[in-house]
Amino acid sequence: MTLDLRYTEEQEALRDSVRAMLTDHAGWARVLQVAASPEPDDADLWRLLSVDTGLAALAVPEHLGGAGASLAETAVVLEELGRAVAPVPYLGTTVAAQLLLHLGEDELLRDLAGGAIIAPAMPCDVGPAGPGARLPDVEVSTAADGSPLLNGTVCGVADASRARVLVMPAGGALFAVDADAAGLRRTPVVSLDETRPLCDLAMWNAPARLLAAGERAASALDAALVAGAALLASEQLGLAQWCLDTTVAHLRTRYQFGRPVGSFQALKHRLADLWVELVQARAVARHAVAAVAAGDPDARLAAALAQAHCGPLAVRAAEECVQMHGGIGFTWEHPAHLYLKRAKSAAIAYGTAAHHRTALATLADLAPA
Amino acid sequence: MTLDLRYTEEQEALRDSVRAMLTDHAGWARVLQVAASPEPDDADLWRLLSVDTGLAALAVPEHLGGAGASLAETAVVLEELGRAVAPVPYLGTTVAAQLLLHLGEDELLRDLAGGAIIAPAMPCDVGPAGPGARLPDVEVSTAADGSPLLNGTVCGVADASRARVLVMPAGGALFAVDADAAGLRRTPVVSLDETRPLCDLAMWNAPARLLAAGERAASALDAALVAGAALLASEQLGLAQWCLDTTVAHLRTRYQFGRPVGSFQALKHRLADLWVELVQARAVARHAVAAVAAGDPDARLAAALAQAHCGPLAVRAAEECVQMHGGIGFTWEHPAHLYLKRAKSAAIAYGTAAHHRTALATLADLAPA
Amino acid sequence: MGASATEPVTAESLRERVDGFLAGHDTAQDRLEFLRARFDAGLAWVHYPAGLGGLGAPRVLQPVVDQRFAAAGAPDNSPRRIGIGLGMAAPTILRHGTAEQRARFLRPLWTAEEVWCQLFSEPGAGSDLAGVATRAVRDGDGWLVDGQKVWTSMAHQARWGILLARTDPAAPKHAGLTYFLCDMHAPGVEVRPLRQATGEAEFNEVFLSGVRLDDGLRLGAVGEGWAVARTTLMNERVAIGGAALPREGGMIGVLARTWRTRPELRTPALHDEVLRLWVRAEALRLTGIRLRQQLAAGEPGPEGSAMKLAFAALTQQISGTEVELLGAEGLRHDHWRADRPEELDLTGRGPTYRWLRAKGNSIEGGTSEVLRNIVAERVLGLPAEPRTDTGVAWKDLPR
Amino acid sequence: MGASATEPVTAESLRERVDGFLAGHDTAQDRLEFLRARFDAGLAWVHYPAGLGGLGAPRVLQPVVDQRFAAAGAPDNSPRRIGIGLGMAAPTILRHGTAEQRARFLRPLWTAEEVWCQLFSEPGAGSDLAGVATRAVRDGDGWLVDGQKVWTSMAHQARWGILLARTDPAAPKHAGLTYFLCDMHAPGVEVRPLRQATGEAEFNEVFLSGVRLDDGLRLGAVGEGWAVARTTLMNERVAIGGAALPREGGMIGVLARTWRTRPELRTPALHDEVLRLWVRAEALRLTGIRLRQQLAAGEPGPEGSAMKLAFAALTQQISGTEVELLGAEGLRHDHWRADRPEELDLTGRGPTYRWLRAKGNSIEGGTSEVLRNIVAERVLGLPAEPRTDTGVAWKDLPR
Repeated sequence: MTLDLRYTEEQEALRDSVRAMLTDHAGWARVLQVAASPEPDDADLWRLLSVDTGLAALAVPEHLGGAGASLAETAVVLEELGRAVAPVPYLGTTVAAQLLLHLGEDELLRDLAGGAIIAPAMPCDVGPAGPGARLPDVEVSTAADGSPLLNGTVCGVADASRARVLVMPAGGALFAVDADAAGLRRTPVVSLDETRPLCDLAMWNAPARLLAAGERAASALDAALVAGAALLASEQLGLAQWCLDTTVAHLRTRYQFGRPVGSFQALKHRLADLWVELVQARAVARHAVAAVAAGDPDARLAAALAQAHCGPLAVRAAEECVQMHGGIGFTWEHPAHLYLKRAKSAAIAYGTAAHHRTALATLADLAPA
Repeated sequence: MTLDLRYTEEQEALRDSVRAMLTDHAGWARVLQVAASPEPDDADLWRLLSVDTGLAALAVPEHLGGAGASLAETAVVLEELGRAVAPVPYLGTTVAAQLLLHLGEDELLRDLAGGAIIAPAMPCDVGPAGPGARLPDVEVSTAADGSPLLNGTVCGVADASRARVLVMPAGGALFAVDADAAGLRRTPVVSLDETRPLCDLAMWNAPARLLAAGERAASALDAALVAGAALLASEQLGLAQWCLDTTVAHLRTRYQFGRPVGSFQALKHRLADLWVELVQARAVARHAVAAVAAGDPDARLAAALAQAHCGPLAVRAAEECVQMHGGIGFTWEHPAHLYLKRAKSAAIAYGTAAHHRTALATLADLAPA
Repeated sequence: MGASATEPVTAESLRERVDGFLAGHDTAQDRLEFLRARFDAGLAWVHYPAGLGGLGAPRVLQPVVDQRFAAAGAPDNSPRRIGIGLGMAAPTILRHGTAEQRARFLRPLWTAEEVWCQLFSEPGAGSDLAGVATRAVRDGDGWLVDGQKVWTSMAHQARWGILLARTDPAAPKHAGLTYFLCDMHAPGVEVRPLRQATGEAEFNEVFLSGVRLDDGLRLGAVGEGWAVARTTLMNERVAIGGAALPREGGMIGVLARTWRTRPELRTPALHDEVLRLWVRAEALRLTGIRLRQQLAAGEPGPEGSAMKLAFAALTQQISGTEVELLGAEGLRHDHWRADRPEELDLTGRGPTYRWLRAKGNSIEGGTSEVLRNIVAERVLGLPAEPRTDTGVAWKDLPR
Repeated sequence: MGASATEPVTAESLRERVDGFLAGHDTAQDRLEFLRARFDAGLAWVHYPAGLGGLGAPRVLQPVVDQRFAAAGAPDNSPRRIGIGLGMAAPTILRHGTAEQRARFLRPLWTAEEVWCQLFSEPGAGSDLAGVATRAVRDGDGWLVDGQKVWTSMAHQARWGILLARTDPAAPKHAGLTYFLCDMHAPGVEVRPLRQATGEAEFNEVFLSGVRLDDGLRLGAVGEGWAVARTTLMNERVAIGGAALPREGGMIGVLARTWRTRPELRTPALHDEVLRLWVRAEALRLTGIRLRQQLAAGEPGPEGSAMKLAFAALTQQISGTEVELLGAEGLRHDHWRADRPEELDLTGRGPTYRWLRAKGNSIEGGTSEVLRNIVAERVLGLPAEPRTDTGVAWKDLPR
């Protein structure tokens, strides 16, 4: 199948409006303030993205309160959120929406479209490259009334700190857990990336509702993780683009030795090389969301490829941004460190590049020695 | 054990005299001429190195006609031979000498010290990182008089084209085979590196003499291969140093845009980075020969480390040399291509960097996933 | 400008035109006659003006025509053999040539009756093309040219060459140049094969000794050579060859197949390198697909430069890994004959040939270093380095 | 010069001197008294002149003395805490100071009674140190200093700072500088902590507002500041810390242990990366051993620059790989408190701290970019770039 890897005019218009909104409401000083606060995310910004504009449920069908757009549009929003290192649980909510769509959980989807945060309750590094192996043990028992109860600990969950509902894999099935339920405790984690902080979940007989079991649960989870890996690439792309743009802008105006620093050839060549990688990242990221959106049989490979390429690229872009800003890029008062930390946390989310290359060994039939 | 990684004054003097000799007798025009000729190597130069100066048997004891020096001196000669991409079977002969020393084969060592070429008869990529797995099948049978006969094919042998005697692993033992024996045929191979060309050996009942069998054969072969990998690093070091020096010299005198090309910062930074690797290669290569010469228990690890570092370094140095010379570096009439080809063939000889890293996984206790 | 009296050209109307042409011309007829007729029908390069082989149509419609002719089994004009003419000489003549020059040169160029070569690079002027030293001196109503050019592919087969020469050494380097169309059959033109590290002689050195060129062979004004040459160079970089490859269609496919079919060669530590290269190759392939989609939609971008840079680095690394994977076997070469190949096949011959030839990818057609400068300045908008060579008379520059 | 009347100092004679000193001074006595006495006995830095804490002995013999004192359990002068004084201020004062300045400053510097800091870098002058804008203006028999310095470690504890200031803005940049010893207790000196990406505030900003310095605090002649600063910088780069590490003694050891002890974290594709890093770490360690052997043999070389460049890149990559190996666990940080650490421990705290802090290794003490320039020009002998900033009055430079 030939997938269209370009942006549509509508997507470009969407990008412009999201960028304008984030410029107004998620400037980096604001982001740093939220990151340094005890709050896990920016509740005002989330309200803007969900209740006020409906951007948080772009890919939810209209009859469920969403915008009825596709993941290709969602990915454009993620590019802009990555560009702003915006502290909102957008990615987790989007992945949860994919799960719920697969399961036909219309009521939860309506909640989500209404602004409720719903998050997958898994360690943030679980990805499609073999999630089962990394899923923690959560035990399922049965209450007197026959309803399920969950017991166990899940560490390092992203986007769940203010979630209203958690979608939890346990015992090979999927459950919905009310985040305020007795028997569930969320503990904030001091996180490398405070713009997408983690929390730990502990459950003692937490009441849950079964969403799906067996093959149906497994395939829904898998599809959502593939979508997550694919979508994350767009966030990484936007982040890397900000790093490149900001570094170029700095080097054009920073003078040393009587010259703009950006006229020094060694830096120019490194940034040219970074741009070469970025151009490819755009193709790879667009391909991944297009493949997922189209239900292409290549979607799994496309997502692994996107993470194998875009994860390291975003880290490299952020590292070059810090280095080429010199001392100032290493200070708390400059936003570069927020991008550096987000890039690293994104490189781990939904599986590292190494996990995805390992998966590609199978997907591309390149067996180990 | 603390090994001395510096050069002694005597070694520096040795270097000066070898370099002077090679400047006179192995200028690159001469090397290109020999490489393009049907001759596998430079017989005149070999006579100079063996009969006339005794440099080919530096590490053979004096009572056997050698110079009684150590492998640390041999390595200095190899640096200079690498610097000159000299077309002589020096490395193979040195490795053969190590084998024969382990086996106490005094008579063959005397021949070798007298100028005879003796070569290990193995594919050139066999190294200590697991030679058994790559050794070809050569069958051993017995003649009417009880003496052994060899049957089989060995492809891609270096330094053997003009050898008088071949030291051949077969059936878990080691044999000496007269290279002129009936039943042995050498076929020259069109080689990537015509300064160290390969040949194929085919044997039909070739008469041989048993040198050692069982554990004694295996340990002698292994020790010689460790020595070969360690020594090769010095050749690679010398080659890389030539590439850096020649590139720097070119960039100082080549003008483009009204400036010496060497004043362009992107090239300067790449060469500075290459120098950083080269400085480390010197320490690693000296450490490897010192460890082998001292019989240090670390010798195997030191040799693997040296090949893992110096093999890729030499290739990179030669590649940068070609690239930074621009078009001229890509012509047949410029020596850069000789270094490029030698660097690649050296990166494969005695095992690739990948083989040696795989070996280090065991030696350094870093098990695979 | 004025509104054209004819209908706008569409893909549909083009298909009809081709079908009409094919109805009147047997594809089995004399090749040259067929190609000349196709040119005269405006179906050669449809974006060229009417009368010069085109219809003034959008460039993106060219594939419609080419595919229709190919499907009908029509003879082609050996586009790879005349690549320099098509890609560089033609657009430059079209833009800067006189009516006479366009009429004289474009038709035999397109029909491959006359092969072209490029006489730009010199031993002393590679990346710094504006530094060329080949002199052209007024000689009555013409010019006498003396100098040496290098890296001239097809010179030994070429009828014409596009030539950059210095007409005023006292002017600053960019100002003292003039552009000529050089008669390769003129007395004083000597072509010698130039052998490369691969052993082949793809290229030539061209020695020009008192070569006399009529002033009618000057393209553009005297002293305007640099501006004319920029048209040529811009077109060199625009060219993106052929159709999109399928997955593993390029050099990576060779490596992947070797890895799959020769398990005995695999080294554990090489596995991840093969995977990394596979990722990069597939990323580059998708980049090419996206770029073609943009071009087809009339949205050209600078991504072609990214592809050339990435392609050069990638082919070098893939072929280098393949040679190492093969071990001793990888050190066997097929031959060192000084062949004169006319078409470059990057996946042809053996692994060592591929590895050696790929080294040229980051040098030819603009070195990767020059390309990075261009990307940094024109795409990213980073400032130029301070120049010391632009305000000075060329003859006074250090070299 | 003249022949010295005393015996040449040898390792043996030094050991005897130390033993003699220790016989007369209880290592358990008052720390400061002990250190002052050691200084006065010429056993502080033996290569310094007699009377200034030394004996005019070869520098390579210093470890003999230090080891002897350490073995005896003698108090030390917290060499890491006063590193800037020892490594930068002291050699500069020794070389460029007056007799009074040497006598006044060196003793309390060595005994750690007075901590020093370095007031060189400015927000607008990082890599281009000769571009500093902090002004020093004549004020009677002294100077008035105004400006802002940055990246000043230990400023909050320092008694003195070595200060580079501009005294003639109309002179070319290198010619208009003067070097001062800045009284950090003087009115107008304000020190503010500067927080880094790690959350810590290792460094400070120092604001100088009408700070009055006596002319006796000028080091070297007016306008000679750059030459004096070069002495400081040269000494900064010479320093190679401590003893050689054992195999896996540095950051690589942490990664290797994690790999070994946490098999559940291993990813096949990461194995070769760990091996490559191990190779690089061991190569760098051996390079350090070889360099120390050369220094001990009195053969200093430029390899220290190679080590700084390689070390910065390697620690960044090792720690980055460690974080990824740990996965979600690697994204947990210990705390973001704005601590003010006095000593840098590159293998301390957690993986995320190590990874963040390592980013500073290629910036502090000369960026890797500046160091590559220095290597290319001073070690390899490549030509400098054309300079546009050296012949112009500083005040007229673009910035």
